[in-house]
Amino acid sequence: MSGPGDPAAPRRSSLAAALEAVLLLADEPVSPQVLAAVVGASAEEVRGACDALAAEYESHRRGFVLARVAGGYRYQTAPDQDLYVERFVRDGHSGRLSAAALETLAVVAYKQPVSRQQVAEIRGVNVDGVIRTLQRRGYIDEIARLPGPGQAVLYGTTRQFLEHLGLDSLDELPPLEQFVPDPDAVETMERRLRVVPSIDAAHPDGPAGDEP
Amino acid sequence: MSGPGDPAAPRRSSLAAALEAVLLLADEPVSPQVLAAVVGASAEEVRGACDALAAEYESHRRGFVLARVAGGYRYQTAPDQDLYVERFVRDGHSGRLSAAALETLAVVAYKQPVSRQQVAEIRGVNVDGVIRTLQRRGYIDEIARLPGPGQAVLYGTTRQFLEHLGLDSLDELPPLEQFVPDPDAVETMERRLRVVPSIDAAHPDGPAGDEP
Amino acid sequence: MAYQVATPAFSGPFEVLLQLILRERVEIHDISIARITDAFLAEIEQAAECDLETATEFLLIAATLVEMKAKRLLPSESVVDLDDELDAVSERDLLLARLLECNTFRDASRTLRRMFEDAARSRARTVGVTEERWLMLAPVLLGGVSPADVRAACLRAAAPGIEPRVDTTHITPISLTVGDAVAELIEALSDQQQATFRRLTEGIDDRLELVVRFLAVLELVKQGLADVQQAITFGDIVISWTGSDDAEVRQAAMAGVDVYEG
Repeated sequence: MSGPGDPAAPRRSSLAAALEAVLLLADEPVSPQVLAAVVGASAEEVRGACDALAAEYESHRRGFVLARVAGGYRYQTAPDQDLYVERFVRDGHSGRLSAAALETLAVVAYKQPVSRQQVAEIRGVNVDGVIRTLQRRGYIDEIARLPGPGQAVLYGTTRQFLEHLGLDSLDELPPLEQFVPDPDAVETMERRLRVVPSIDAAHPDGPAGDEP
Repeated sequence: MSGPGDPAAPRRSSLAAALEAVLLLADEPVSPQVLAAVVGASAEEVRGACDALAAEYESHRRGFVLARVAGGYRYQTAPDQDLYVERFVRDGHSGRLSAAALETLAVVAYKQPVSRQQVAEIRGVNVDGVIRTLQRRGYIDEIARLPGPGQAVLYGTTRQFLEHLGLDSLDELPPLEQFVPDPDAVETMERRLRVVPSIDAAHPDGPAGDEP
Repeated sequence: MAYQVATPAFSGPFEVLLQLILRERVEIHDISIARITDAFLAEIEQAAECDLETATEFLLIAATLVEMKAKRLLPSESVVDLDDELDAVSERDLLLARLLECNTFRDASRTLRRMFEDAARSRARTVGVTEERWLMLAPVLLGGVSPADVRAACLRAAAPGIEPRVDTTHITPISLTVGDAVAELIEALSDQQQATFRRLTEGIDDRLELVVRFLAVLELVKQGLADVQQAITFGDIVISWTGSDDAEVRQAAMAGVDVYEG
């Protein structure tokens, strides 16, 4: 699986290989700036290398393309493979929630009502796309709005979410603490789950506790 | 742009492209059978095409590899890009298993299906906590129950265990015999445990300097 | 970033006995019982999770050893009770068998560790479907997900170490664990064979970092990989590499230095 390839193989730039590796794991478009910081090149070089890679994939008619989306790059399936991809997804072989998406859903389930901002704080990443998908698929919905300017939307889980999990009510979700291994970890997690104070103030009866 | 790719580039089979597209969306190893059903080829053809793709990626030193793991194929990052990948993901990989947990895991892996009691006898300590940790980590799971009263749980390793070790199947575990101490070591241990007082006189109460 | 407390790996009474027999190269009846007891007690004290059962196991083994030793010390009668002798032999065989088994799985686990580490260098793409058009097509996004999975996902989302956004302004960050430091030292020492502590820590002025490295030196000594000499009080500490240059042996040594996981 590892190892140096056949020595006669054409020299590919190591920059290209590094970008391929990083982009393979990215679950959202990665900007040239982020890529540049990760691989230790300039954003300019990254852009050049990505565009070269994209052109290479296309000219070799690979099943994937390197697409430029929302200011970043990400792997997508090649449009001419739609037939197979659709079959694969429809048959339920893929299209389950990614671990990352499930985490977002879980945080909403336990911390509701919760704002997008709060979920992002806990997860440590931008969750806009995932929230949109979860909402469109009917697992979560807007259940309230924060008072004050901006009126951030607060999300909660839906009846359909409960049905899919075979639950009667949210009370049946297994309590978080019961399964937690040791006091240290509990404390750390508690701290991490604690909603940032500034938001707390704006939202006194909010999702600070552990109750689902 | 013709890319720095292979000299015999353009003619790639459409099967290869279909597999690339489908595998890009897979979130776990996909078996040749499933792939075959999706792309409309035989499992044999799929295996051949996947192995060819894997060889091609490797010889071109791409940043990703197509690995055969837990009975299926999946995309992984090339091991030599781990530096950049590490920098990019920074996930919870750091939670190394303790030596005790790892030894328990080894016992379960080689002796499965095995009860907690059996593992404890081999390890010489209570293993309840460690078993729980391993189960929580998803490396082992209940795979059967002993008949009779009490119905002790029998544990075995999971698919995730294979995935984390990068193994296609349990058959790929190095044979246990390989780790059995060699006869010399056995003899040494044996001698050191000897109680028969036959050479007592020749051996007053001092450190045994002549041992190998 | 995260604090990791390195504690000695607690791996059972057989392991301790095995260490005594193999590493210290002594015959069982040549070890003073006091030494065995000390070693066991030390091990028990260091053990993070020592319960009654474990302590009992230790006691049992210690008692067996005492008995074996006692038999050995007694003047040998011309008439030996055959039953007694058989008992002694089978006791020893049992102990030997268990030690062999312990040794076997210990070695196997080290290989597993290496396999885990090798495999971890290559990460799987688990992104799944990212394009919304495909996600909307999927029949059930929650297929096979149980309430317990949701709980686990929530804990994972909040678990330490997953992302570096914890507010750590109130604590002094340690960029290096003892485990890291040991790895670093092994690298440096096996290369230079001998070095002073001062030189090994050149350019480091953070006290915690120094302490971490000093602990790492002690850990190496404990693992039998290094010798330490200090000619005069407050003088330079000279560290000599006594370990093997074989990478495998070094890795095995690393496996002994462990970060305890709850």
